[in-house]
Amino acid sequence: MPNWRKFRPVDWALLVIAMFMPFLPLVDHNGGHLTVLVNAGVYMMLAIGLNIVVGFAGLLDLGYAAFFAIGSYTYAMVASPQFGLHFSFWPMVLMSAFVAALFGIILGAPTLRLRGDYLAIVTLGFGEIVPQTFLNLQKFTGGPNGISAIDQPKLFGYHFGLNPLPYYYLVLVLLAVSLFLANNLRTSRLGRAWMAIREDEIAAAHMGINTTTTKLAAFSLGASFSGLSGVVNASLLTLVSPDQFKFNVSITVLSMLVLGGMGSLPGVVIGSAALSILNFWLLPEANNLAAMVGVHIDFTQYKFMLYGIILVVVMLFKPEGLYGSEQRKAELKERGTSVAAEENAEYEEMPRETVL
Amino acid sequence: MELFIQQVINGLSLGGIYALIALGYTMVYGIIELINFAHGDVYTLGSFFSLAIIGLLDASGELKGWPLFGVLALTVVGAMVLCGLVGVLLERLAYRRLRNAPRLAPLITAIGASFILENIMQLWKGPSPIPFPSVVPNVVWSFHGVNLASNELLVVLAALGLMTILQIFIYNTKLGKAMRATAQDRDAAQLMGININMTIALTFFIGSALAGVGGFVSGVYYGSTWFYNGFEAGLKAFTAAVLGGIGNVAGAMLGGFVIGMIESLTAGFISDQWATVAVFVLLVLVLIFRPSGLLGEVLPDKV
Amino acid sequence: MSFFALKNVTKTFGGLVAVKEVSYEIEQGHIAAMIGPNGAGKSTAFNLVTGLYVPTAGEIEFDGRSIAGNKPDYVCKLGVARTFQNIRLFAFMSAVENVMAGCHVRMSAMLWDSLLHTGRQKREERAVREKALDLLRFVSLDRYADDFAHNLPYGFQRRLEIARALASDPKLLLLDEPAAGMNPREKEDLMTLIRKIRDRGITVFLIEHDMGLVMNISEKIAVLDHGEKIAEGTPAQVRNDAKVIEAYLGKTA
Amino acid sequence: MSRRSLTRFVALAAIVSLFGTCGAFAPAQAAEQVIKIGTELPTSGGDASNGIPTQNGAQLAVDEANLHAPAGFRFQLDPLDDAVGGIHNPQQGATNIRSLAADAAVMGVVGPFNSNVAAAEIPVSNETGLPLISPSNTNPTLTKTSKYRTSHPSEITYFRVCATDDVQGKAGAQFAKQLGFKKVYIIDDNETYGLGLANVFDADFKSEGGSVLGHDHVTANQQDFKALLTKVSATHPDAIYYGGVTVTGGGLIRQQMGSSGMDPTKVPFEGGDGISDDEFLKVAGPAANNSYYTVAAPDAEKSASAQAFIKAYKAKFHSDIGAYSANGYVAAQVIIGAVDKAIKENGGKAPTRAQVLKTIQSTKDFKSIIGSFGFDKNGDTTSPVISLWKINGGKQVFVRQINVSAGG
Repeated sequence: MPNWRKFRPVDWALLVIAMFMPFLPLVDHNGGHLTVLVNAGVYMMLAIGLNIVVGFAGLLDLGYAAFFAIGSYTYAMVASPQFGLHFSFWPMVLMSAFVAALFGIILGAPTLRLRGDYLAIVTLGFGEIVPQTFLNLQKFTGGPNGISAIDQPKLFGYHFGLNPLPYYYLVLVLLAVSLFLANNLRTSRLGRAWMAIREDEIAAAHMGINTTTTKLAAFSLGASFSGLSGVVNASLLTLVSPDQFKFNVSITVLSMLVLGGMGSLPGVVIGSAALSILNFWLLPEANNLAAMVGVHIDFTQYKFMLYGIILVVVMLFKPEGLYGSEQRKAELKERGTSVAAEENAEYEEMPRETVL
Repeated sequence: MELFIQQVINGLSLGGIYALIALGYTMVYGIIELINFAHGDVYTLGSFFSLAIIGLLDASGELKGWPLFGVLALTVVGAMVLCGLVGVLLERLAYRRLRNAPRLAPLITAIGASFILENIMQLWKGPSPIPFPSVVPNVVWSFHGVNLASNELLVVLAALGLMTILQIFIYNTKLGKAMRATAQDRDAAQLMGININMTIALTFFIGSALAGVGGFVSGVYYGSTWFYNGFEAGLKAFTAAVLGGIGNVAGAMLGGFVIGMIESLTAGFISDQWATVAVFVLLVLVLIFRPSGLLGEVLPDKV
Repeated sequence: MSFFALKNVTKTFGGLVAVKEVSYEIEQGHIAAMIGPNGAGKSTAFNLVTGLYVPTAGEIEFDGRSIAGNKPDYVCKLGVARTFQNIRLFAFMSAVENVMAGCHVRMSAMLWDSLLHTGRQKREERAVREKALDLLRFVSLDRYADDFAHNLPYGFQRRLEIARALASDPKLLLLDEPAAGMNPREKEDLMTLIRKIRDRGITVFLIEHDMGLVMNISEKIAVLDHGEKIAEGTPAQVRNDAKVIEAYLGKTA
Repeated sequence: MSRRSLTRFVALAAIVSLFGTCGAFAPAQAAEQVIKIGTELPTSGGDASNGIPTQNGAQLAVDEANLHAPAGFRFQLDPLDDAVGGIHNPQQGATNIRSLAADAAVMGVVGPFNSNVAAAEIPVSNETGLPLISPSNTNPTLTKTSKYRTSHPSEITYFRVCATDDVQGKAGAQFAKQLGFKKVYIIDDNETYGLGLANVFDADFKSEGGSVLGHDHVTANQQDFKALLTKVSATHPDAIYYGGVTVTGGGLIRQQMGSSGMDPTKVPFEGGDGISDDEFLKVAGPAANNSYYTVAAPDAEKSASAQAFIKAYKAKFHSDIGAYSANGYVAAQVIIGAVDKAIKENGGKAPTRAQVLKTIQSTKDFKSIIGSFGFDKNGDTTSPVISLWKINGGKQVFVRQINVSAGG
């Protein structure tokens, strides 16, 4: 249960918007707009998942899109003409989350002992390998064509089809569930352990926290959220192909986190909403406006430049993001030499055999 | 057999380019423990600057003898200085403020900086590969069915030569010693009167200048450049630096050659489409099983 | 088997011998200390006990089993808790959260409970918070329960670190220079606190520079110099040991 | 403003803009007079060199249609871009189609340009009944199987005015044989279009009696092709066939051949329409000469009826037409023609999308600058034309064109 007294005005505003969202389709019947919102919702779910890894546990995962790919392909392979299998959507939502989590463990188990920045690079490498492997394994994945004609969900005999409306509600429900679960994690034994590891890994280990399994839990739980979003994404698009899961997806999600505030759930919501609006609406709209006055500038082209600027400027001047937690703010603002940080570095440099 | 030797030559040349980039990674990491993610893009900038300088000098491949030498010298030095300045600027604007922040922070700004540089380059020269004029005459020698091009020699010699100069600089000059001292213990170095900011800036300058040479050499070698080259080349060069033992100059060189070789041999004898995967799998394996790299010593413990 | 014992423990780093064949036995319920000049290998010895380092040779016994080479989290689970020479609190967690994190190892909530906040999890969280507040009261920090650890004064941070260590219900508590940086008044309080901890039935093993404090509260002292144990005994014995005097004051004295 | 209140302000601004979005999402006040023709092409980044000339073609058709539009109606182009970060993106494409479908004023769409984008768009088009006419998608499975028509398998809503890869690959194989190639090495860029084309060429060239020395796939964003080319060189091919586009490697492969033991003047290069752009000439440089390629469209410059179009295009856009400008123009004309007809049938009232779709489905003997054609039962052109080109003296030179409709 959230602590109402701690609510800031922005929290109330978010709550009001959240309450309004289910009624939005009554006002706006435009399928294109709903599709945009569904896409934004998928990204928001990705951001919630990555936030567990980066925000809660402090592990920089630059290959998050790989898990998104794994989730999408898992569903695509068993619910399309690819192998003639047509598994039902609902169990596969859980199954894909599970498979993604499993890959989180497979990747995490050997690599999570690495120091933070090496981990970032390894995950980045993983993020490059996975789509490339899906591309190369043509027999199973359809190669560059990907897998198409993916099945849509059915609920009580109602076939979702390609109408974005049911997906809209599906995503809303999944988002609500994701936020609920993520918030529960944050305020639990596990969440406290993540925080402790993020603050001082060596002290955490001495407090009886098994750093390897705790980090692994963050990694695989984070991955499972991308599995969820992958299934929704695959069924609405009816197509998965390797080029949907490139590095820029990972960076987009990371930018959302950084902008909103790593570790803060309202921050994640704000960050992903803001960048989705920018992506799907503001930039294309700016193009049209410019074209109307006869200027042909393609603003969408500057999108990644903008992400770059967001990453740099936010980290430099407001590292806790637009709406970061007080804790994260203090943590990231830390100037001067922090003893813990120094000792951590020292600890990381210790010879292998002596490290946990 | 000829084919194998030919692929080794390809691999060494490719590796030479990775090595030149890896030197910068390893220096910067050695001194402030930051993976300068934007370093690969500084390398690409090197080829862009070279292109611009060649364009200014209007050297379209007709030059010979001293004029040619002059143009080349100007181009290389120009690219080095400009890239060096970009490196210093990066450090000043994006990293310095975060020197004592958690490691995550400067790594994220580094990624951001990389995206910014890529987009600037895309705006500057467009989104497609750009031809690079053949300013350096390319001579091909043939022995028993194996071809060796002077360009290939150029890449390898540039890498080896610069590495040697760098080694001498680091171990035999005052500034080099200041760099090593800063790398080992920043606070102690400061107490000894070393200007930390200057020393770190210098490291960025040298590392980036070497990437600038890499950019020029790769332009000559491939006859083309592209705003996006730095992303993958940078990643592979980082792999090279880690493989060789991060912080170790000779290791970066060795790592570069090994990575180049693996890529070429995979492409030549297995399949081109698995070459990149092979390199990244190697990265993961090295980090897991030998994070100190081939030449990296197990660091002395500070107890 | 004794309650706690270092048996011929050696640790080398490369060519450097940090700890050389050190043996030291501590009885349950005692306050024992280890002293020695800087760089004598005391902290390394602690790190060997808590599993941060693996001994090059030798055995470490605790509570009827050999713990050498076990990982820190496992050693903690067995009942060894510690504080650090340079305070290592979770700087940006509140004091009470720090102590609650210390309870981690004695909690049973599984992933499932954490995800869904089951009734069991809620009850446990409430109990753990109560326990943490109790411990804060024990070290007289209950007024600062909601402050970031980082914002507490130095002496308070030392006490908070002790509370956090106690949260894991240890049988053996290792204190790494607990009095460093304290004024005489604070040292007095610390001595009282250490005795109170011992009275709870927890064995205390401390490293300290402050002779006054060590001589005052320890029942047994070992002296380390250059990684080797040069003396062992009661405070009185150690005080009069020629080797110890030499190690502290130099040969010419 | 204090720091904290600034934070709040920024956050609130974000929320206000969220509401703003909702407002903007309200149905646009449809001016009944406007009939929109959408275009869905990659118009930014590296793909812009394909998308923009095609979009310009459609723009021209709309401009011309407005000169004699039915009374009370005005045509308007609604151009959308499916490139994300400079590369065509299926997800963006599908989203675009959905927003176009949501706009009742849109009667049809010219696009998409790329086959993998089409794979994501056809299901949406099929579900919403929005006609989609591609100027350039050449992947055969898009039309020849019903797997993309997920909602109404028998309803055709996706059409194309260009020949498919099975036709193009076959023409490429025949072309190769006529050029005297006996042994070729095939390289493709491992993308939907490139791989598909290369596979057809591979099979057809073999059945024409040629031998394929090897078939490799390259990786996107690759700069170094020397190892691959060294391997190719060792097999001594008569020519290299490349399935793919310039940006994914076509230009660089050709350019690096020289330094990998193959003289570009002696080892020709052949490809599909993916290397028909000017970029290829730029990137490959002098090595571009002695290259051959097929285009799944007639050479507009050679057709007398197209001269007016070319003139108008140059006058308006101050540039030469692209390989698919004429197709974009014709695709738009097909939609406009269907709209005109529907308005006539309705006695001057606004047409419905279903009407327009029906008319497009029954297109027969449509006279256009790319010849007279109709759509078959799958939505493919009944008159696929392949033109053959070579590069000589740094210029693209038309060789001849073949109509493959008879041959099948």
